[in-house]
Parts: sequence; structure tokens; C-alpha cells
Amino acid sequence: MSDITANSASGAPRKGSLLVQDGRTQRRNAAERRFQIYGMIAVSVAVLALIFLLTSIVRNGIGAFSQTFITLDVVLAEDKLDKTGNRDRDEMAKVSTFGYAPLITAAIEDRIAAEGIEIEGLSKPVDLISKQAAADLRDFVLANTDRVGETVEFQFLASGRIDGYYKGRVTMASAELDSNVTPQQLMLADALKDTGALERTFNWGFITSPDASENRPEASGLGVAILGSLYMMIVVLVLALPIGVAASIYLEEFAPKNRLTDLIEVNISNLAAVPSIVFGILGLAIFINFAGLPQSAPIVGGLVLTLMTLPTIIIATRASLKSVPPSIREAALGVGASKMQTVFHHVLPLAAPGILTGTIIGLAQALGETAPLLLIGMVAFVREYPGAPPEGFFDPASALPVQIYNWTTRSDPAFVERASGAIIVLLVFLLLMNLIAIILRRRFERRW
Amino acid sequence: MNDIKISASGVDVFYGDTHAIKNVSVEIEGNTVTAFIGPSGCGKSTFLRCLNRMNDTIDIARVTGSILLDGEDIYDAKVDPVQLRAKVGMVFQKPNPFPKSIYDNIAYGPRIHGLARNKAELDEIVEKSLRRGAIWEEVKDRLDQPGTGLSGGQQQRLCIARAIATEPEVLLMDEPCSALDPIATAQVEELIDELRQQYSVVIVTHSMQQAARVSQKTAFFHLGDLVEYGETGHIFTNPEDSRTESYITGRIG
Amino acid sequence: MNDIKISASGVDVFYGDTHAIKNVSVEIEGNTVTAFIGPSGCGKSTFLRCLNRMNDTIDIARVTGSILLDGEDIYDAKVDPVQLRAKVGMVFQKPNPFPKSIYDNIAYGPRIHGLARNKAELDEIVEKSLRRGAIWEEVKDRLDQPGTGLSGGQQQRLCIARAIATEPEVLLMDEPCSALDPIATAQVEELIDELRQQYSVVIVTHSMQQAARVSQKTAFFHLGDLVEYGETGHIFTNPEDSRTESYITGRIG
Amino acid sequence: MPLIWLIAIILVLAAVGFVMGRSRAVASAGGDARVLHSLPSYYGWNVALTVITPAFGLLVLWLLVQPLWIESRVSSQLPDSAISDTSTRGLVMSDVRRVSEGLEALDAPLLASERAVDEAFLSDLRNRLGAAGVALGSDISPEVFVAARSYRSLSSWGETLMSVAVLLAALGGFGVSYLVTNKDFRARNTVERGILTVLILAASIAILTTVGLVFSMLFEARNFFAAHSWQDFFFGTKWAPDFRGNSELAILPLLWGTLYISFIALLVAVPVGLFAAIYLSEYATSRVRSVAKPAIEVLAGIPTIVYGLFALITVGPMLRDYFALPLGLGQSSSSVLTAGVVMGIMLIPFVSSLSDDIINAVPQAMRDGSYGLGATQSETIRQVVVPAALPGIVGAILLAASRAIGETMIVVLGAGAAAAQFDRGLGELVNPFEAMTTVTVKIVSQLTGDTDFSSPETLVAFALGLSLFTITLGLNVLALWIVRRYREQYE
Amino acid sequence: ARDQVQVAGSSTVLPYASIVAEAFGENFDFPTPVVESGGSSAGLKRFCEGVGENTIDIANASRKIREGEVAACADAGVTDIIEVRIGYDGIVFASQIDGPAFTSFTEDHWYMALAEQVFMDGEMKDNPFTMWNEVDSSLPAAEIQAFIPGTKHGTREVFEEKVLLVGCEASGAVEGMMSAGLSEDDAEDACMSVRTDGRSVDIDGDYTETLARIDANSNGVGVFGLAFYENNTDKLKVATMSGVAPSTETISTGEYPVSRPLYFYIKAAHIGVIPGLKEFAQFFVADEIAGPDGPLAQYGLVSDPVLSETQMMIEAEETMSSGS
Ligand SMILES: Nc1ncnc2c1ncn2[C@@H]1O[C@H](COP(=O)(O)OP(=O)(O)OP(=O)(O)O)[C@@H](O)[C@H]1O
Ligand SMILES: Nc1ncnc2c1ncn2[C@@H]1O[C@H](COP(=O)(O)OP(=O)(O)OP(=O)(O)O)[C@@H](O)[C@H]1O
Ligand SMILES: [Mg+2]
Ligand SMILES: [Mg+2]
Ligand SMILES: O=P([O-])([O-])[O-]
Repeated sequence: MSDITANSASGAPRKGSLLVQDGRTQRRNAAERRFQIYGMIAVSVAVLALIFLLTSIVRNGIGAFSQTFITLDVVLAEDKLDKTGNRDRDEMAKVSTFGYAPLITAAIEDRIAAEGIEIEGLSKPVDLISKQAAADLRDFVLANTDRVGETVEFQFLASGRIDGYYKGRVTMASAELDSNVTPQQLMLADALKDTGALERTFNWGFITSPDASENRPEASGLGVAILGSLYMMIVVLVLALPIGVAASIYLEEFAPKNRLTDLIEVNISNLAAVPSIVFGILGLAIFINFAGLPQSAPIVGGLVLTLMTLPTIIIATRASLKSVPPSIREAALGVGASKMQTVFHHVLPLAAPGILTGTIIGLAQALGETAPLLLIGMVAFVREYPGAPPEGFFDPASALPVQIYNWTTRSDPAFVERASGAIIVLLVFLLLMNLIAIILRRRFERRW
Repeated sequence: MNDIKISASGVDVFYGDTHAIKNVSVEIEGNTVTAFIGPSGCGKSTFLRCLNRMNDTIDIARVTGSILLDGEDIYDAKVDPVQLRAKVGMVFQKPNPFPKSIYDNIAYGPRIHGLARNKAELDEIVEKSLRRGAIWEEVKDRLDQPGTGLSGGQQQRLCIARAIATEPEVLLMDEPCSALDPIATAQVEELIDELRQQYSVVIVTHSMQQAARVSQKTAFFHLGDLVEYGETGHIFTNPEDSRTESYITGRIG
Repeated sequence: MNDIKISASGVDVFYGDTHAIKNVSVEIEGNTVTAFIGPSGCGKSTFLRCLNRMNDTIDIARVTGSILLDGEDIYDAKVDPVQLRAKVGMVFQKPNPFPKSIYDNIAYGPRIHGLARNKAELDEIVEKSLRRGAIWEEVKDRLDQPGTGLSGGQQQRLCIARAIATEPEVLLMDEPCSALDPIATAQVEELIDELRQQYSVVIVTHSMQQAARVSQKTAFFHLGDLVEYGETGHIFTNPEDSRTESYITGRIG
Repeated sequence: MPLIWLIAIILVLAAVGFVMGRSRAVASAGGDARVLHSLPSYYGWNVALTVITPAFGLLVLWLLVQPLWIESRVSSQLPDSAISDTSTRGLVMSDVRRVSEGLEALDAPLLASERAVDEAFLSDLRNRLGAAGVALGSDISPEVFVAARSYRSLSSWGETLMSVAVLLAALGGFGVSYLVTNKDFRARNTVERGILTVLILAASIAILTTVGLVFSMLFEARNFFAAHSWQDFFFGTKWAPDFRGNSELAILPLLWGTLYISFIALLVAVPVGLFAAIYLSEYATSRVRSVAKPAIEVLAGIPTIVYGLFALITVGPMLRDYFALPLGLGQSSSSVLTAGVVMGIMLIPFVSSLSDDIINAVPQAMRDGSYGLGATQSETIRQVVVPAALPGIVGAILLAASRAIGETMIVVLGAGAAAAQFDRGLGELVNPFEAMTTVTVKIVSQLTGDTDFSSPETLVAFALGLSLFTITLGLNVLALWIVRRYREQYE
Repeated sequence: ARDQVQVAGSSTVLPYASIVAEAFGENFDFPTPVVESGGSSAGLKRFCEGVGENTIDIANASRKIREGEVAACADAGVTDIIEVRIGYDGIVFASQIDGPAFTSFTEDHWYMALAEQVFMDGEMKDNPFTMWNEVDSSLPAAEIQAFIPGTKHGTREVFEEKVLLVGCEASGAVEGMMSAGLSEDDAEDACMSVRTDGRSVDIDGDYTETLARIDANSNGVGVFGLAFYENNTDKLKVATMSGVAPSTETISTGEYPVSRPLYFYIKAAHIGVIPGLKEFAQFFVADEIAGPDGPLAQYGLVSDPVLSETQMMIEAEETMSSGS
């Protein structure tokens, strides 16, 4: 027993009060505390980064959800819109939007005169109105040919700079330097606001409208992009999750363990490292050039993103399958379950949290990815809504990340706000999409 | 004399390079309880797991030799291990309940084998199995609670109940009473005796008394060899091999 | 008469709504082997786990009452369970070797407690512990192989060796011999007797013989109650409670 | 019959087959399901699957082959005179298809072959088609109309024939599988073989993807090496593409940037992610965990452009003003460190969420074993839990590394677009405040750039892609080998 | 079958193309064309993939199609290509509005400030300048920090040839180098190689990135498109080049030297197959769109003085081979 005493002497003295920590225990507990603090720091770093990013996104983007409108009475002059006077729609369609612009100019000038607003040096008051206005007016007239000749009250979008003025993006000082707006126009806007002609309201158009060109940031919306992303995510979810899980089950549970399956395993991890744009190259070659699917279509986008997401899901699924203790498998096999039954009844449910995590991360990546869509034609300016499924999968569409990317590259500063607004929409979309997975994952989590 | 149920000949098992079972041949009879005894680590579990091909699940394990069940080679490529395991049930040395409810633990086997036509029948099977496993009284009020929340001995009996719920023709039991008190042990032994009327039972045990009590045949393993196999009475009273004698009398471990 | 090492009074344990230990008070002496006996599921493991606060790791478990080790309340907020567990070691009912090499399994405790100054000392501790755990001969050539690749009984002895490698003052052993053959059991019992010279040992066992052989004190649990506690000889020859008597003579389970 | 109906009929047939197969099996066992080889539902599935598999197989095949066949029939009937010099047969055929699609929407009499195909009829037809929503690029020529009409009739024939054939296949499958159904039939094995086939097919998609990726790059990469020396590409030290040709296109500077930036990103993501995972799975209350884990996952879903701008506007200038300038390490706001740190933040959830799940799956008995020896929680985690979870954690880290290698936007905005300068000395190469760029960035920029698309400056993207693929393959082999060595399998 | 016109290519042309597409969709019964971005070369590559519905109809390019590309196109069966020049893109030099007074540059300022090596005292030396006023005392005393288009951008080529090379010649460096024994080609290459010590930063992204970098760096001077500048006159201060201020007028007259033509290319074979293709092309170059008072010019396009020729060419479907 002498060596025990020796040990005690060399190591921690073992006799002693529980209430008093000996030196070594203190050190170990300090290490423990440090370890736990590292953990807290790690979580806080992640959460703080998230909060920082989110607040900056929200601060920049919340403005996109409201928009300034100007209400005007427009005289639908017959001599301009329907020279023949027989209200033939096809005839009237010959008048292009350029023909409608003067009506709007007249409307705002009339309004200024009627309100008795006088601003020295005011030029081109029509610049207050979005360029979208003519198109809206034309659509209205062509849909209601009988109202030509009447005076109609219309709510027009205000132009981007005027809208920016009320969101703090444009100031009198900046307008001085700005070639697209003058301080006088801002004063006019204030005057119109006082009369109630100008107001700022919630902007449904941001969520429902299609994209608009660079001339009209105020009219641009996410309608097409949301549909496109939705269609793509449906494809990805329907394909990537089952294929990914099936492939992992085969590789982890059934495949013989040999060089070939090692190769496959390495290969799949390697696929995860392939830059996403390369999947676009593949998609162009296979789905468009070889299989003849249409360009710019969500189905192709979905397929490409599926291929891109598969490795993520497979890696996560295999890791979780691996972590299920063999004793569970033995128990099932021992009562005469087949391997297939063992996997589907016992192993898979226990691996579910990891599978769902892989899916959440994979979908997050797929939802946010632009580069692979570049080569299959989805990084595009698309104004037509895709149809309802299933045909809609084959119609051209845009996607949320594409819209964000496009808007951040546009020159008009009004698009910065819209890009951030689109990011908010994307994140909400992501959370909604993942909500089920997150809830399911919590249900499946258990320790044994 | 009973029919031969399982006939193993020249079985060798390797774990990687470790030679765990060395050229073992043994014939296990129907309607008989066969006890495997031997010092810890001698290969009892390993050999037992050969009999229903549970060693298939261990990557590094390699089995050679032939094992016939009712005259059919169970290692034949055509044999479906699933069917085999349905016939040859197993209670593992370490209790391994599913992380499911107690009810589902028992009902699982009958469900996948279609032993019950309806819920009532299934309930009946579950109750009967739990009763036979001598655990019904303890769990009857908590059938919906997880099997993993039971005490060690309860888990062991749960696993016994689970194994008999599928009505296997041969039941392999690896130290089924190791965590049981004398009464529970006696109940399980009674069960074994009852099972013997219809089936074969192979039991691994470290208790000579238990082997003597329940088994008709005994096999003594030592360092991977089957040293002696014969009538239990004979082995315990009149062992032929000196190692057997030493073991029984408690001189080698 | 030895000193009181552990003194529990009015201990209750709940698993959720299950009342697993009911107002148990017991005093465990130093340099003594105390046996906990009782039917399966009566709360032996639960109570044992209270003594080194292993129940802390079970979310739904709730312990009330006071347990003093050397006069200090182990549930005191100031008490560090880590230091407690270093003093009060444990061998679990289900062998749970780490998925590491056999060597690392044993060396783990000494390493974290800094019991060895260098590799040679550590080697020495490992060898000595394995020897005392009666498993050295079987594993000395495969120290670098995983502890999970051992047989059931080997794993059990590995876990015993692992627990004694850290030299705890009190050793809690939950059915340490359940998977062991008689020889190995005898060796472990010898170890227990040897440990008693310096430390306290609490052992859960289902074998009355074992309890009688190794323990000086015996506590009999039944359905969560501590029915009787006293000198082993006394309990086995002259139990006061009828339940104790029934259990010992094999009439209740 | 519309396709959707055909599919619906097959599905209904499968459902019927399921029920009937099931009951036939039970009946063959005399009502006692226990006598059956397999569970009754397996017999049902067997019939259902043998209805669905051949029918859908045939359907898909037919849908693929029929248009090709009709196309070639009709196209061969189309006289050469119908094809103008600027056009091609293929383009005229797409007009034919469009017209024939339109015809489907119009009245049947238009299709009658005895109708005169004159000018007036055709221009009227164009209007009618326009009204039906089929816009045409030009007037319909008589040849095109005739071809479209025969296209239409052939395809309606084909469709009818297809419906019949597919239904026959479904019924055939039904019959055969129904007949073999009896109590000794190994239905489970059959169904499971079917499922296994599906699993294998799913796994082979991953392989096919690889093959596809390699082949889609191989051809163009070969063109690149035909136009540019491979020695320069692999062993050169300068990346300087030039519109006038004579570019220096060496992979080494880009590779260095890739490795350096990824390394820094992992230096941030791995410790933070791992500690976050450990904290969430071992220390945090389940309430904290249930909020924090999905919240951290949001980091993976924020579009990379946001991170890029974060790097460009916030992190870059900050690192420059507070570190690089005071330390005299450069004056660039784009730097390896900026991109690495920001990318690291994006990668946190890749490490943390997956590792958290794996750590959580380590059996409690392992932890108990360690606590029982007097280990602290952190010792238990570091020495028992994490090693046991290692394969999964390594998988998660590899996934993060993969993302780091594949990322563009953060690098462009954070680290710039200029390749590492090998000729400026080691100091600048290892200076984390230097601007650098990665292989992936250059793949994207060369593909989307303005250089001639058949010039080496553009084609180099494919060579870069292929090389990167090979290099990461090597790294993955290494990782697999390491995991194999250190794997600890618990029970 | 595809109903809408499909356009891909240059990101410089994208804003113009989308303005036109939007107006086209509003005023015609054809669906709005889909306009993809992704770069001139990527667009042309897609364009040259072949004829047929699943290839694009129009490729936008901020440069002329090259010989090799025409050949590649022809190999894939794309033989009849109509080339349409829509106008010019002006390239301007601008800095933070509150930054140092960078108001006028000459080409040789840029050469001296950005060249890898400069010709001084009769020999080529590594560029020693770190401040603009070292280059020319009329320039502000600010650190040299230029944000120029990366090598992926066509604008870089224009910058090199129309600014650096011109400046190099003007400063007499070419002569000097040639007299020091360099061949003319080598001398020109030397003129156009940009220093890599971090004073000049390549921008592979868009002008928004250049703007953000200038925002973060008050000494920065950046290269922008005229259209981009005109939308951000409140943040940027533009500099004259050799005394000429950039504007649509000065560029279209050729006074302001740095500009480049913008094009789109039509697949003639698709005309008559894809509904609205020809109408779109005609609409694009119509006076009311691409003329000096049209929305494109308003946005910043320098309209083509000879637009009517282009209109006639489209009307006649004149392809490149048949045209020139
Ligand atoms: N984790 C748990 N959750 C819920 N109930 C539990 C849990 N662990 C044990 N129990 C219950 O508490 C009671 C006491 O269990 P304990 O494990 O202490 O019994 P034991 O005396 O050790 O029995 P055995 O001899 O079978 O191991 C039993 O009824 C058991 O079902
Ligand atoms: N998975 C494994 N990998 C490597 N060796 C193993 C494995 N399982 C068992 N062994 C070794 O094979 C031999 C026989 O083991 P087995 O489990 O059959 O013993 P046993 O007779 O059941 O012992 P016990 O009574 O202790 O359970 C032992 O030496 C053991 O260490
Ligand atoms: Mg065993
Ligand atoms: Mg217990
Ligand atoms: O996109 P660009 O080709 O115009 O640079």
C-alpha cells in the first residue's frame, strides 16, 4: 500500500473537506468555467453577429415595405387616347406609354395650379411621379375603354427620389447636387403632402409586383422572384431530401465497405467543395443542352440546386446515421427485423435531428445561391409571372437571391433599400420553410 | 433422445486477427435447454451469436465452418438472415431496450412478423410476454413510458419478454439472469423450462447452479475451444476433461 | 466500530412522478463493505447513484434529504460534484467502457486527477489496476485495442479496474460481478476485501451468498423503502422484518 | 387522354392492387396473417410496385422517345423548299411544333386533311391561334401547316397508343404480381429488393453528378491546355490575364489565396462553431438551445452579398484602421483577414448545428462513465464525448471547409480581386492584411468576364475548376484517412 | 414552345435592355422579354451554343464580337448574326464628393500614377509615386488610391488603351523606352501594366462596389460608367479628362476621349420563329427609345449619332457577313 500513499503525496491530497476545493480541483474547475465561458462566448459571438447583421438589414430594408404615393386627377383626353372615338381597344392600344406621359404632366400641373402652390425655380414637376405611372394609366384605360373622356382620380407611385426624401435618403442638400431631383421638387412634394395628395403607405407592390427597370426603383417588387424561389425550393425539397437520405442509407447501412464505397464517400464530400457556379455549368450542359429543358426555368434551377444541396444533406445524414449506437441495430435485428426494417424503424428516427439539420442548412444554401443560376439563365430581368404549377415550373422566373444581387448592382441608390428589403423577405421565407424542420427536429431529439 | 435442432461443425470465428472460436462442433437438440459455460472471455457470446448470424453485424468478425438449422446451412447465400433470426431469437448480454415505450418494445417483433391480427391481440401478446418475462406487475402502469427508463434488471427482463414475444423456435439467451434477484431468476428459469416443452433454448450462464438447474446439456468453453459437451448431470458430476473439472470446482477462471 | 463515512437521512428520489426512493436513512461506515440487496427495481441503483450525485445527470431525477460524507452535506451548493466523485468512485451496472483503447480507459482517471508524474508511473498504475481488476492477463497484449471490443465480463472488469485506478475513498459498485465467472468473481471479491482495509465499499448484489461473503453490513431495499439495515450476519441469520426474511429465503421478488 | 389522368389511373390501379394483393395474401393463408411469409402489407406493396414500376417506366420512356420519333418522321416529310437559307430544319420544326400545339386548342375540322390550305385560311389561322394564346413569329407557310397537321395527328395517335400500352403494362404487372401472391411468396424480400434498388439509384446520382461535372469541364479544359502551356498554369507564379493575349495564368497564386482565406475562415468557424455546439448540447437549457440553434442557423441563410458588404463596409476598414495601419502591415482595406473572418462567421452554423446533433447522439452512458470517475464536465466533453463524436464533427468541418473554398461574394468584397503576388516576397504572401483572391472567384470572374469566350482567359475557368476539384479530392482523401485512424466507435 | 424573347449578356447593357424590355412589354402584346446578365462573354457563349428554342435570341455585349467567337458560333450553326450598336458607354473618373479636389486629370497623370514602371531620367524605374501631387503638382496632395475595373471587365481594356497607353505616349515614355531598346509592342505592354503594390485596386464587382470602396476611402478615385455617375451625382465628384467634362454630348461628339460602343447581336435564324424578336430589336433602336431624348439617353446612354442606319439594318435583317 506504500505506493498509494506515494501517489496521494504526488497527486492531490485526497483527505480533505468537500466544501474546500483543493488546489488541483480549483484549477480543474477554473478550466471548467473557462470552457463553459468559451462556449458562452462562442454562442454569443454567433448570436451577436446575427443580431448585428439582422439589425443592419432591417434598418436598411424596412423602408422598402412602405412607399410614397401621389394622388392626382387625370383627364383621360379623348383626342390623345382615342382619336377615332370608337373605343376600339386594339385601335387604342396603338397609343404607347409615351402618349400617356403628357396626361400625367398635365394632371400634376393642374394640381399645382389648383392648390395655388408657387415655388420659385420649380421645373418639371412631373418628375415627382414615377415613370411607371404612364404604364399604369395605359393599362387602366385599355381595361376601361368607356372611361375615356372622363376625369379619373389616380394614385400614382412617387418617383424614387421623392420617396427617398421621406425615408431620409435624399435631403435638400443632396438634392442640390443630384441630377435627378431638385430642391424645388422636394418643396413641391412637401406642399403636396400638406394638401394630402402625397402620402406614404404600406407597399404591397414590393411583395407582389414584378421587377422594374432601373428607371423605376419605386415600382420594383419581388412577386416573380418569390414565385421562382418557391418553385425551386419545392423541386429541391421534393428531390434533395429523399434522394439524399436514400443515398446515405445505402452508403452507410447497405453498401459493402470497400475501396469503391470509400471512393464514393470521398467523392461526395468533394462535391460539397465544388464551387456552385460549376453546378451551373453542369446544369447548362445536362438539363438545357442535353435534355432540352427551357432556359430561365425554375425546374432547371431546382434541379441544379438539388445537385448542389445533395452533398450537404448526404454528409449530415451519414454523420447522424453513424452516431446511432450499434446496440440499437442489434436489438432490432435480434428480434428478426430485416436490415431495411431496422434502418427505417429505429435508426432513421434516431438520426432524424441530424438529417433535419442537414436539410435546414442545405435549403438555406440553396435558397441564397445566385452563381449556379447564372449559367442557366435565371439571373435575369423577368417581368412575367410564371404560371401555376406544373406548367409554371417551366416558365421563366427569377429568384430572391438573384433579385437581391441585381438590385445591389444597380446604380440608383433607391435599390439599396429594396435589396435589404428583399433580404428580409428571403429570411422570412427561409424561416417559414425551415419551421417544420426545426419543430420536427426538437421532437426527435433524445438521449439514450 | 431429441432431434438435432442445430448442428455446428468446425466453426471458427476471428475478430480481425484474434481467433475467438477454435474449430467448435456441437449439436444442439430440440426441446432441450443447453447451457454454455466457461470463464469470461472464452467465446460463449461469440459462439452464441454465430447461431443466428448476429456476427454478420460486426465488421471485423469472420465466421467459417458450417452451422445447420434443421439440416439447412444458415450461412448459405440463399438463406435470409432475417427469417433465420425470426426463428432463432436472442437475448443479448447487455440489455438493449429500444428508446421507445415499453409497449412498443414488446410489440415491435409481433408487428413486423404480423403475429397479431388487431390491436386487442397485440395487447394480449404484449401482456403475455411481459408476464412470462416476470415484469408485468412492475410495468403494467407505465407501458407508455420509455423502456430505457427502467432499472437494470427490469431492462433485462424486458429484453427477455421482447425476445419471446416473437415466438422463436430457438431462443439464445446470453446471461439472461445476470441482473436479476433470486425470485426473478427463478421465474425466468421457470419460463425457460416452459419454453423447452416446445422449443430449444441455449443459455449462457456463469452460475453453475443455474446451469445445473435448467439445462439438460452443457457445453464448456475454454479459451475458444469447446472442451467438453454432454449431459449436464454428467458434466457436473463426472467431467472428463481436467479443465472442466477445475472450472466447475472453481479452480480456473 | 468504525467511523461513519456516509450518513444519509430522509432521502427521497423521484423520477418525474415515480417515487423511487422513499425516506431512506442509512449510515455507511468507513473500512466496511456494505451490501445493498433487494428485488430488481427496488431502488438500489438509484440510491447508490445518490451517494455520488450521479443522479444529477438524469434530467427528471429529483433528490431530497441530506447525505453527509465525512460530515459534509454532499448536496450543499458549495460542494463540487467533481471532487465528490473523485472521492466516491462508481462501477456502473451496465459496463460502459469508453470507446478508447483499454490503456486509455484505465489511464483516463489518473490523468485527469494528475495521479501520475510521468508515463512510467501511469503505466504502472494501469498495470496495477488491471491486475487488481483480475483482467491483466487477458488484455496485457492488447492494451491498445478498444475497450468496446471486449467480452461482457471483460468489460465489467475493465470498468472495475478503471474505477479503482483513481483510488477513491468510497467505491460504489453496482452488481460488479454480474457477468463474471466464479473465479473472476472470487478475485473481485478479494479485491473488495483488500479495498476495505483503507476505504469504504458499497456493493449492490443479487447474490445473497456474495453479500454474505464480502459485506459486513447489509441494507435491504424493497419498493423504494429501506426495510432493514444492519450487520450482515444478523440480517441473514436473524432478520427483523418479515419482508427481509421472505427475500432472503427466496419468497418475495 | 391527358397525362395527368393516365398517371391518376395508374395510381388508382396501384392502390387497388395494394388492397387486393393484401387481401389475396391473407386469403391464401386462410385468413390467418400469421401463416404468411411476410406482413400482409408487403404483399400489397409488391402488387402496387409492380403496377407502378413498369407502367411509369414505359411512360417515361415513351414520353422521351415519341417526340424524337415524330420529330424525325415529320422533319423528313418537310420539303427542303420549306426551309429558307437563313433558317435551319430545327427552327422550322419548332415553328411546326408551335403550330401543332396551337391546333390542339382549336376545332377539330381544321385538321381535316381535305381542307384547302390557302393563303386566306392560313392568315385566318394565325389570327385564330393568336386569339387562342399561341403567338407566332411569322405567317404560317403551307408546308409548315401540313407538317404541323401530321405532327398533330401523329402525336395524338401516339398518345392514344401510349395510354393503351401503359395501361396494359400496369394491368400486366398487376396480373402477374397478383397471381404470384400466396402465403409462401417472399413479398418482403421482393419489396425490400425494390427499395434497395431505389437506394442504390439515389446513391448513384452522386456519382453521376461527379461524372457530369468532370465531363462538363474536361472538354473546355482541354481546349485551354491546347492554347496555353500547362507548365505556366501549374508551375507559374503570376496571375495576370490580359485582353491582348499573352496572359500569365498560373493557378498557384489563386490556390494560395484559397488556402489562406479558407484557413482563416476555419480558424474562426471551427472553434466558435465547436464551442457553440458543445455549449448548446451540453450546457444550455433546452429552452436556450431551442432558440439559439435555429437562430445561429439563420447565419447560414443570410445571402452572401450581405456578408460581403459587411466585410467591405465594416470589417475591412476597421481591420485596416485599427490593426494594419498601426502595425505597419499595409493600407489595404481588402484583406485575407477580412474575408476570412467574415466567412468564418457565415460558416459557424455549418460546424455548430451538425456537431451539436452528433454530440447529442453520444450515449449518456459514456458521460456517466466519465463523471463517475470524477471528471469535470469539460473533461468529459473534451476527452470522451468529442472523440466519440469525431467522425461527425470532422464531417461538419469538412462541409464548412467546402463552403469556404466555394465562396465568391465574400472574397470579392472582402479580400479583393487581385491574386496573391508571388514575386513580392514571402512577407506579403503571409501578411494577412494583404489583398488576395481565390480560385473560385476567378472561375466566376473569368466565366462572366468580357474576354473572348474561346480564348484561354475565359477557358482557364474550366482548368481552374478541374484542378480545384482534384485538389479538394486529395484533401478529402486525407481527411477520410485521418478520421479512420481516430474513429472511436461507441456501443 | 417558347413565347418570349430571351436576351443574355453584358451587365453594362443590362440596364438599357431592361428599360427597353419593360417598355416593350407594356406597349406590345408580346410578353416582356427575359433579360439575363452575366457578362458579355458569357452571353455570347450562350448565344453561340446553337440555334433552337433552348438557346438565347439576343446577346448583349459591351464590346464587339471577336473573330474567334464568330467562328465558334458558325461551328455551332449560328451563322447569321445581326450586329446592332445601340450607343456608347462613357467612362468617367470620380471621387468622393467631400474628398480631395480631383477635378481634372490628363491621361499621363494616370499613366504616371498607376503604371508598374515609369520612364524617368532615361530609364525604367519601379513606380516611385505615392502621392498624386508627386505626379503633378496641380493635383491634390493625397495618397494614390485608385479603384479601376478588374481584368474581367471590358472597361479595363478601354482604360488601358485609351488612358494609360495614351498617357504613356503623351509623357514621352514610349519613345524613351524604345530608345532604350524595347520593341514597340513591349513598350506598349509596359505602358499598360498596372502597379500591383495596392495603390491600384482591381474591382471585379460592379460600380456599386467601386462606390462603396470610395465611400470607405476618402482619397480614392474610381472609374465609373457615365450612367452610374449620373445617378449618383450627389455622392460623386467627376473629373475632367484633358479639360473635357464627360457628358452625353461631349462623348457623342468625341471630345471626351474615354468611351466604348455597346452592342447587341441577334440570331437571324430566330426571327420569324420567336414571336416578337424583330419587333423588340426594332423597338430597342427606335428614336423614341434610343434617341437623344429617349429614356436610354436619360439614363446615361450616349446615343448613337447614326442610329437611323442601325434601324434600317434591322429592318432589312442585314447580317454581319452580308452587311460589311
Ligand atoms: N431514468 C429513469 N427514469 C424513470 N424511472 C426510472 C429511471 N431509472 C430507474 N427508474 C425506476 O426507478 C425504480 C428504481 O430503479 P433502480 O434502477 O434504482 O432499481 P434497482 O434496484 O437498481 O433494480 P435492478 O436490480 O433491476 O437494477 C424502478 O422502478 C425503475 O423503473
Ligand atoms: N467486437 C470484438 N472485437 C474484438 N474482439 C472481441 C470482440 N468481441 C469479443 N472479442 C474477444 O473475443 C473473445 C471472446 O469474447 P466473447 O464475448 O465471446 O466472450 P464470452 O465468453 O461471452 O465472455 P463473457 O462471459 O465475459 O461475456 C474475447 O477475448 C473478447 O475479447
Ligand atoms: Mg459474453
Ligand atoms: Mg440497478
Ligand atoms: O458585363 P460586361 O460585359 O458589360 O462587363
